[in-house]
Amino acid sequence: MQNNPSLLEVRNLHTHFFTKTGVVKAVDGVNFSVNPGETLGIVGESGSGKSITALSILGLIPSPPGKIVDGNVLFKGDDLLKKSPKEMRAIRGKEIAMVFQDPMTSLNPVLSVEKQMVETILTHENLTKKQASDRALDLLKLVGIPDAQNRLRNYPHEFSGGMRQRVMIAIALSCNPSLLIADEPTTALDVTIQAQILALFKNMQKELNMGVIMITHDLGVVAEVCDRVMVMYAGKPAEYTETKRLFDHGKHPYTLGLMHSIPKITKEKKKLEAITGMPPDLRSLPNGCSFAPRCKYVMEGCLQADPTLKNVAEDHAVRCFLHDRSNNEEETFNATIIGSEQS
Amino acid sequence: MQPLLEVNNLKKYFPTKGTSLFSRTKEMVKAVDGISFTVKAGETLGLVGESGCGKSTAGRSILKLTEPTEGQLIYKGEDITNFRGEQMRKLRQEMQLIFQDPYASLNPRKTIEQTITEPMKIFQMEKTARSEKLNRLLEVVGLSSYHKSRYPHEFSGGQRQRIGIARSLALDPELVICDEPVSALDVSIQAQVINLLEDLQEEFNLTYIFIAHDLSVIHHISDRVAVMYLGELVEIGEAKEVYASPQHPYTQALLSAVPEANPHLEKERIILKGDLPSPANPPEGCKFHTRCPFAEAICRSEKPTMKQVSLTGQMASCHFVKEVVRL
Amino acid sequence: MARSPEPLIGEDSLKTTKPIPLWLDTGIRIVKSKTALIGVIIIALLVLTAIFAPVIATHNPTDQDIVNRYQAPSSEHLLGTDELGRDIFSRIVHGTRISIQIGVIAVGISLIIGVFLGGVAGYFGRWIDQIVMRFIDIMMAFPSILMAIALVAVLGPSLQNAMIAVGIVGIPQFARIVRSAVLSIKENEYIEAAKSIGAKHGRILIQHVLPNCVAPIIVQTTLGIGTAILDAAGLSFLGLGAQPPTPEWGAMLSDGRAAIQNAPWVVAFPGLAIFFVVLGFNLFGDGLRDALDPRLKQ
Amino acid sequence: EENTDSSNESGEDTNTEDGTEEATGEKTLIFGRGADSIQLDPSKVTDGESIYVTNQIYDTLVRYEEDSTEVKPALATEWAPSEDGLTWTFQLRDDVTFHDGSDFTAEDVVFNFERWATSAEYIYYGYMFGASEDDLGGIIESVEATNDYEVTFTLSEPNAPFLQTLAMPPFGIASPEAVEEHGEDYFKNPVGTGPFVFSEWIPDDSITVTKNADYFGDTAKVDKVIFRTIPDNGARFMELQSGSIDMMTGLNPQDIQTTEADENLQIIERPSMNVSYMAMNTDKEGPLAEKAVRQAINLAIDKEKLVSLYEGIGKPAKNPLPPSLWGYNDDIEDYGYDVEKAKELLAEAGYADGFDITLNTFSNPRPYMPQPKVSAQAIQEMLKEVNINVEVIESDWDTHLSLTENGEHDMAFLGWTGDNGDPDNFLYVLLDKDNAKVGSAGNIAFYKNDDVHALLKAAQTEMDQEKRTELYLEAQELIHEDAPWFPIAHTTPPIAANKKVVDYVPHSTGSEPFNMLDIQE
Amino acid sequence: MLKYISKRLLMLIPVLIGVSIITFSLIHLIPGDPARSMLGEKATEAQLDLLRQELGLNDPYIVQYGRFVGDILQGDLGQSIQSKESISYELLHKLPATVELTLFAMMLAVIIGILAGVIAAVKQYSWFDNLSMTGALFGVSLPIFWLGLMMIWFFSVKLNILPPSGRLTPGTEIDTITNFYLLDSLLTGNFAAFKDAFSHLLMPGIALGTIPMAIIARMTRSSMLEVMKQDYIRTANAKGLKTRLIIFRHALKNAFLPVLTVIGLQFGLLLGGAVLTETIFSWPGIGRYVYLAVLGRDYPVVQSTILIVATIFVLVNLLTDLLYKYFDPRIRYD
Ligand SMILES: Nc1ncnc2c1ncn2[C@@H]1O[C@H](COP(=O)(O)OP(=O)(O)OP(=O)(O)O)[C@@H](O)[C@H]1O
Ligand SMILES: Nc1ncnc2c1ncn2[C@@H]1O[C@H](COP(=O)(O)OP(=O)(O)OP(=O)(O)O)[C@@H](O)[C@H]1O
Ligand SMILES: [Mg+2]
Ligand SMILES: [Mg+2]
Repeated sequence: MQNNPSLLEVRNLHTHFFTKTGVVKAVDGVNFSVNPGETLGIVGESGSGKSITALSILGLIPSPPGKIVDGNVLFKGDDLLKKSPKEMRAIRGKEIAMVFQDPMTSLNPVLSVEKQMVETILTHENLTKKQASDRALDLLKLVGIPDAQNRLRNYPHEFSGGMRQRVMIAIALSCNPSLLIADEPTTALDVTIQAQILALFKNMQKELNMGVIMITHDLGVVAEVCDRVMVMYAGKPAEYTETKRLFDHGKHPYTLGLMHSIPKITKEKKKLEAITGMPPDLRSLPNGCSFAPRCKYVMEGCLQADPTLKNVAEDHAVRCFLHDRSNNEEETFNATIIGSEQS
Repeated sequence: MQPLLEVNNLKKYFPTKGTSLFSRTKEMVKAVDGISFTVKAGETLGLVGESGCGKSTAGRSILKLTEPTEGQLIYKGEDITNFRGEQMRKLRQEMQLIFQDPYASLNPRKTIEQTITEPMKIFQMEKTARSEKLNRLLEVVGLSSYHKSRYPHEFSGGQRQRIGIARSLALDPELVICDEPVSALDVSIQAQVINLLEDLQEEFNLTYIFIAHDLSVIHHISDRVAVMYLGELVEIGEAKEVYASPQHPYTQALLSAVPEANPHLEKERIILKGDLPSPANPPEGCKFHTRCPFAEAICRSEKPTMKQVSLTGQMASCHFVKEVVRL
Repeated sequence: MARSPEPLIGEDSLKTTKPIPLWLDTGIRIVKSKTALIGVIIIALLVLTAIFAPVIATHNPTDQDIVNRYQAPSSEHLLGTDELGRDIFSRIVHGTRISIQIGVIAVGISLIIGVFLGGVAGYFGRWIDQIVMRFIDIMMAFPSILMAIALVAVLGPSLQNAMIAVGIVGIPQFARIVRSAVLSIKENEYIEAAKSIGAKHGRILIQHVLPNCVAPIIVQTTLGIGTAILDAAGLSFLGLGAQPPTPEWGAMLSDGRAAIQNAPWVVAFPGLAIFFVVLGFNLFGDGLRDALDPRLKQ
Repeated sequence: EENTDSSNESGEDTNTEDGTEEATGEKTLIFGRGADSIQLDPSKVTDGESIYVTNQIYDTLVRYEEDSTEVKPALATEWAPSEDGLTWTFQLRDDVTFHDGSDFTAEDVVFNFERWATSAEYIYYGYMFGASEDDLGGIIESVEATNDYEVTFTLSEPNAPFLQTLAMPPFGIASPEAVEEHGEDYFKNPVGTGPFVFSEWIPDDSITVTKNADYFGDTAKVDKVIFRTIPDNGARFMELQSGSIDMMTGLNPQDIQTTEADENLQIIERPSMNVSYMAMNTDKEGPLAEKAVRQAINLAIDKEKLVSLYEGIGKPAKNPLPPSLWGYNDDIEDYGYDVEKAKELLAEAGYADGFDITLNTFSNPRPYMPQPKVSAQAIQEMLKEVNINVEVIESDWDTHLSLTENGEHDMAFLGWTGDNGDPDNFLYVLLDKDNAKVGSAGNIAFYKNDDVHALLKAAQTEMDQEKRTELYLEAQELIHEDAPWFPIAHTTPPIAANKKVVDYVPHSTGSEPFNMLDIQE
Repeated sequence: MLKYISKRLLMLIPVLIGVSIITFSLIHLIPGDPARSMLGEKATEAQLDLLRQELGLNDPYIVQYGRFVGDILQGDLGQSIQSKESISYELLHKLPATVELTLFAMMLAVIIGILAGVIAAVKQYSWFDNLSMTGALFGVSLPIFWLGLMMIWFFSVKLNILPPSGRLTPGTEIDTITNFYLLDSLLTGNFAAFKDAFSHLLMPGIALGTIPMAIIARMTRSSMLEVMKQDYIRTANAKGLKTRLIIFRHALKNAFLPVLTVIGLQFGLLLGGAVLTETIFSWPGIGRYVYLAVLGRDYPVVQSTILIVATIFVLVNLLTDLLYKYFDPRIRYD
C-alpha cells in the first residue's frame, strides 16, 4: 500500500441488521482505503452490501435494526465510529458528501433547489444567506446547469433526471468535501445522460482533488472512472485491486463470471456464460464460501471453510481458496475441483 | 419472402392529462409518431432507445393493447389494423408479450399454475392437456413442477421472469414482444434469462421484437436493430452493420456513450448536450436537432425522411446521410 | 429434450418451506401485534356474548320492574337498572347481538354497493368514472348525519332503516377506497398480461383486479363496522333508530339521559359498551392494515 | 348587597353573573326553556313557547285570575252580555298606551278583531269562534267601537265560553300602527300594552323583554326577562344548578328529587289543567272497534304503576276532563287494574289468544307526558300479560301528529292542555264526532257517539253553567262506558326555580305574565 | 390558477344540482305535513289547506323545485315555513355559530393532532408514542354524544367550572359584528365576554374536535413515518442538517399533504355533522337548525341550508386543493 496516510481507511467493517427473521449480515468484514484524488470503485450485485458500506461510513445506518458490530472507519486518522451524533453531523455534508442512486427521490420535492442547497451551506459554513445563495449559483453553473440563475428557484420536479443528478452533485460539492461517496449515481439514467454525468464526475475530481468512492454494478462504469476496485459478494469483498489489473488479471471466479456474463458491444457475439443460481439469502449464508454454491470451480473445502482475503500480488487481494497461496496445509485441504465447467 | 409482421406509419398519441374540459384542441403526447418496419419470421428485431422514446408504446400498439392512433399493421399478409373483439382475441394466441417488471407482471394472488394455465383456460384447452402443457412449460423455463402451487412472492426476480416467459409461451405464439425482459435483473441473472430466450427461440422457432435500452444486450441478441428517438425511428438495419457503422448521429452518440468493461479502451466519446425533449411538444424539423452536434438550419425546419444507406438495407433518417440507391 | 435448462440453486430452500397461505400469514401477523390481538379478543368476546347472550344475561332484558327503577349497580343488578327497572347488564349483553347486526348489515350495504361503484369506476374509467365520481361527490357533499337523518325520516324510524341509512351513508368511503385501489392495480403489468392473453373485462375485473383490492376493502370493512355502530348509535340517540324495547345501546343511552344526574350508570354503561366494541374493531382494523400492508411483506 | 350572600354552591362562577348584574344594576330573570318561540304574534301560533313570551308583551280585554280561569278586568274594565247572549259590550281603560307610544282606544280592538277575521291563518280565532275559510268571521258578526272606550261584539249565536275565550293570550291586542308599519315582519317586532316591552330576539338562542315602566297594572318587579332556549332538559337543569338561569320549564321527572334536595332550588308546580291519554282507534276494523276490548285494555294496565313513572308530577286520570275544571265527574269509578277481568272480557270478545297491535308515541316530552317512550314501553310490557302484543312506534312530534290525525294508528298517545278553562275545550274538541274527521282529527280515537254529540252540542249553546255541568257529567259517563281512551294522567308540570325567585304563581293555562314575580338576593 | 379555480367552481354546479335534487326529493318523501307541523294540533283542515296554498305546497313537485331553484338563483334562500323568518337572516346567526365551533374544534384538532403525531413518529415506540396513539384510538372509538354528556356531567355538574350549554351566559352584552363571538368580543375589546364565550366554546369544541384530532394525529404519525423512510430524508441526513430542521422542514412539509386532505374532509364533516354536539350543548348552530327543520318538514330551510353546507364543503375542499398547491409545488393547476 501507499505510504502517505489514506484519506479514508475502512478496517474489518461489519454491519448487521437484526431483523425479526434473523440477522442480515449486510456487510461482513470489509477492508479498503481511499486516497485523496483517487477513485475507488465498489461493484457487486444487488444486495451485496455496497450501499450499506457507504452508509456505515457516514453513520446513516437505520438503527434499529441496523448496527455496526465491528470495525473501524478512519477518516483522516479519526475513527468515525467513535464520534458523537453531533460531531458526525458536522462531518456529513462538509467533509464527506454523498450522492445517491435515484435522483428522482433523493431531492425533497417540496423545497426549491436553492433552499436545499443553501441550507447545506448555511449548516456548515459561516456565511450569510446572500453569500450562500451566490455559492449555490456558482455550484449550479459548475455542474453545468444552463440558465442557472433562473433554475435556482425551481423545484426538483421541474428538472429532468440528469439535471437532478447534477443538482445532487452540486449539493454534495457545496462545502468542498474531501471525500465524495457516489452510490450508483448513473444507474437510473439513460446512457447519453450517464455519459454526461460520468464526464462531470471526472472533471470535478480532477479539479477538486477529492477522494471518491464510486458504487456501481456496472463493470463498464468501473472501467471508465475508477482507479481501484473492490468487488463485493454477499457482504464480503471478493477481490480488491487496481482497475486495469482486475480486468486483465481478475482472479476470483465471481469477478470472472461477471465479466463473462455481460454482453459487449465491441466483441463478437458469442453465447453468454451466465453465473448459475442466485445470490444467497444474507440471513442464512451457506457454510464455507458464500459463493461456493454458484462457483464453477467449487472444491470440497469451499463448502466447509470461508476463505479470507489474501494478497496474490502487490495491491491485489482475492478471497478464494483457488488463489490462497499462503495456505501451506495442502494436505489437510482437499483441492480437488468438484464443480465442473458448464456451458 | 413475406414478412411476418409489417408496421406502417404507426402512431400512438395520448391526450395530456391536464387538458381542460372546454378546450377543443387537445394537447397530445406523441409517444409513437409514425414508425414503419418489418419483422421476418424467426428473426429478432431489437428496438432500442432512451427511456420515454416510445418503445413500450410501440410494442403495445402492435399487440393492440392500446388502440393505435394511426397506421397499419399487417400480420402474415393480413391487415389486422381494424381487428376488434373476438377476432383480436383469437390473434392474441399468436402474439405474446413478456414484461419488464417481474414483480408487477405476475398477479400476486394467483399460484404459478393458475398464472400459466390462465391463457389455456381462456382458449378452452382441456384440463388434462392443460396440466401436461404446464409441466412441459415449467421444465422448459427451468422450473420444477413442485413450484406450481407457489405464489409469486416466493420467487426471486429471475425466477419470476421465467414464469412470465412460460405464460407467454402457453399459447404457442409465433411473435413475442419482449419489453425489456432483463433490465430489472441483476447482471448475473440477466445472462441466464438472455440465454433462455435464445434457446427458446431456437426450440420453438419464435420471432422476437426485443425492446431494451441496453445497447450491449440488443447487440447480443438482435439480428436487426431499430433505433428510436422521440417516437420516431432514426435508424434501422442489420445489427452488425448498425453497430459497426452507425449512420445517424444519434446512433453514433448512443453507441459511443456506452461504457465498455475495458479500461484500456480509449473511446472517442460524443457527449450529447441536454436532455430528451418532451414528447408532448417535440422540436420542429428533425426531432434530434436540439441535441445534434451536427445540426444545421435545414434540420430545424425540415423533417428528414428514411434513406437507405447501405446495400444490405440499413436505413437512417438524417438530412446528411448519403443515400445508397439499390440497383 | 432439446435442451436442459440451467439448474436453479436456492430452490432447495423452497422445497423445504411449505408456502404459507395469505390468510394464515395475516393471522400470524395479527397475533404477533399486541394491539390487534386485543382487538381480536374484544371482537371475539363480543361475538361470544352475542351467541350466549341468554346464558350470560342475568335477567330478561325486557322485563320491567317499575318499582325498582334506577337501582344503582348491585349484586342483583350488576350494572343497575334503568328507567323501567330493567336490568342494564342483561340489556347490554343482549345489545351485542344488535350491534353486530347493525355493523354487519350496514357495512354490508356500503360494501356491496361501494365496491361495485368503485370497481366499475376505477376499472373502466372515462365517462363511467366521471358519472360515478360525480355521484360520489354529491353524496360526500351531503353532511352525512343529516343525510342519514333524512333517510330515516323518509323510511320511518326503525333499526332496520337506521342500518340502511348508515349503510348508504358509508358508500362513498368504500367506493373511493376501492376506486383508488383499482386505479393503482390497473397500472400493474399483470393486468396488461391478462389482456394480452385475451381475457375479457369481466374476468380481469373479478379475477385479477378485485382480489388484489381485498386488503384495503377488508381494512375498511373492519373500521367501517366500528363507524357504523357509532353512527347507528347516534341515530338511535336522536330517537331515529331501534324501537323500544330493543336493547340497542345508543337508544339505551338516549333514554337514560334524563337521569344522568341521579343514575349516571344508565348512561355510562351503554356508552362504555359502544366504546369498547368500536375500539375493538378499530384495533383489529389497524392491525389488519399493518398485517396486510404489502410494504411490510418479504 | 350583591356579593355578601352568594347563593351558589361554589364561588368561582359567580363572577360573570355578578359582573353583569353589577354593571347594569338591574334585576334580570333568566328563564330557560326547551324550544324557541315560533312567532311573537300570538294570534298566529299555537305553541306554548310563543305564548309564554307574548303573554308578557300583550294584554287581552280580560285576564284570568291568578289561580283560576275566572276572568278579571284587564284592558276592559267592565262588560255585560245582552239577555240573549248575542251582544257583549266592553268598557275599556282610557289610560293605556302601546309600547310604541300610541294610545289605546276602542278602534284598536276593532282593528285587531277585524284583522283576525281576514284569514284562516289566525288559528285561535278560527278555532275558538268557529271561523272557517268560507266564514272568516265565525260566530262574531261584528265588532264596533261604540265610543272611544267602548266596544260592542255581536254574535250570531250564544257562546257560553265567550268571556273566558277572550282572556286567552292569542287575543292579545296589538298596536295597529306597528302592525301596519312592520307588515310581514310584525311577528318579530311585537308591540302590545303588556308589562314587558319586546327588546331582542336571537333565533334559537334568546328573547329579551324589558320592564314596561308605564304599565297600567302592576309594574314588573324585575327589569328584564331573558327567555333562553336550551333544548336539552338535562342541560337546562344543569344551567339552573350552576346558577346561569333562574327558572326553567321542562324538568325531567328524574331531576325533581335533585331539585328538592338542592338548598338553592325550589319546585313550583303549575296547577293541572291537562290530560294525557292513550286513544284507541275505534274506526279501525279489528279488536279496537269492540268496546269490550277497549275496556279490557283499560283493565289490563296498571295505571298506578304507569303514573309512578311521572315521578310525582302526575295523578292518575279517569276522565278526559281535569279535576280542577268544573263539570268534572268525580262519581265515575275508574276501571281499575284487573288482569283477570280483562282476560275474561277479551275471551268474550273472541280474543283469548290476544292480538298484535301498534302503539304510536312521540319522542319529545310534552308537559302532560314527560316520558312518552318510557310510558309506551311500560304499557307494552303490561299488555303482554293479556297476550296483547304491542309494537311501539316512536316518531318525532310532527310525524306523530300527522299519523294520528290521519288515523293511521291503532293506539296512540296524546294529551291536551286546556286553553280557557271550559270543559267544552276538552270534551268537544277531543271526543266529539265533529272532530273525528280523518285528516284533521282532534278526536284521534275517532269516537263517534251521537248521544255524546247531542250533549256536547247542547252544552255549547247553553249559557247556564249549572245546566251545562249536568250535560257534561252525563257525557263523561257515556265516554267512560265506551272507553275510547285509556286516560292516563293529569300532570302538574313542574317549574324549577332558584329560591331567589319569589311570588311566582304559575297559571293552569300554561302561561302567565311575569309582572308579579320578583328576585330576592 | 384562476382558470383552475373557475373550472373547479364550474364543476361545483352539477354537484350542487345533484345535492339540491336529492335534498328536494328526500325531504318531500318524508311523510308529514309542514302546514300541520306549523299550525299544530289545534288547526282545522281549512286552515291547513289555506296555508298549504299560500306556501305553494299544493303545486306539482316540479313546479316547487323550479321555484326553489329560481329563488336560489336570485340569491333568495326563501323563508322558513315554521318561523316565517327569511332563511338568510336566520343563517346569519346560526352559520357563524357553527363555523365558530367547527373552526375552534378544528384548530384544537390540528394543533394538538399534528404535534402529537409528529412527536409520536419521531419517537416511535416511545411512551409518548404509545400513550398518544392509544389516546387517538380511544378518540376515534368514543361516541361523542356520550363524551359530551360525560363532560357536562363532570365539568358542569360535579366541578361546576364550565357552563353546560349555549354560546354565552345570558345577559352578557356583546356587540355583534360578525356573529363570531370570540372575534366580536376581541374587536370590541370586551374581554369579559371573550372569556365567557371561550368558556362556552371549550367543551363542545373538545367534543367535536376529538375525532378529527385523533384522526389527524394518527394520519400525521403514519405519514411522518412514511416520509422519514424516503430517500430525501436520507439525503438531508447526509448533508449533516440538524434534526429539528429535518423534521419540520423536510419531513413535516411532505407529511402534511395527506393530513391536509383529511383536515379538509373532516372540516366538511364537522360542519354538517355537528347535529349531535349542538343538540347536547344546546349550541344554536345550523346542525340543530336543519335537524329540527327535517323533523318540522320545513322544506325551504332544509333545502337551502343543506345546499349551503354542501357549497361550503365543496369550497373547503377546493381550498384544500389550493393549499396543496402551496405545499406541493409538483401539483400544477392550469
Ligand atoms: N433496514 C434493513 N433491514 C434489514 N436488511 C437490510 C436493511 N437495509 C439493507 N438490508 C439488507 O442488506 C443487504 C445489503 O444491502 P445494500 O443496500 O447494501 O445492497 P446494495 O449492494 O447496495 O444493492 P443495490 O445494488 O440493490 O443497491 C441487502 O440484503 C438488504 O436486504
Ligand atoms: N397511457 C399513457 N398516457 C399518457 N402518456 C403515456 C402513456 N403511456 C406512455 N406515455 C408517454 O409516452 C411516452 C413513451 O412511453 P413509453 O413507455 O413507450 O416509453 P419507453 O421507450 O418504453 O420508455 P422506458 O424505457 O422508460 O420504458 C412517454 O413520454 C410516456 O410518458
Ligand atoms: Mg444500493
Ligand atoms: Mg418501456
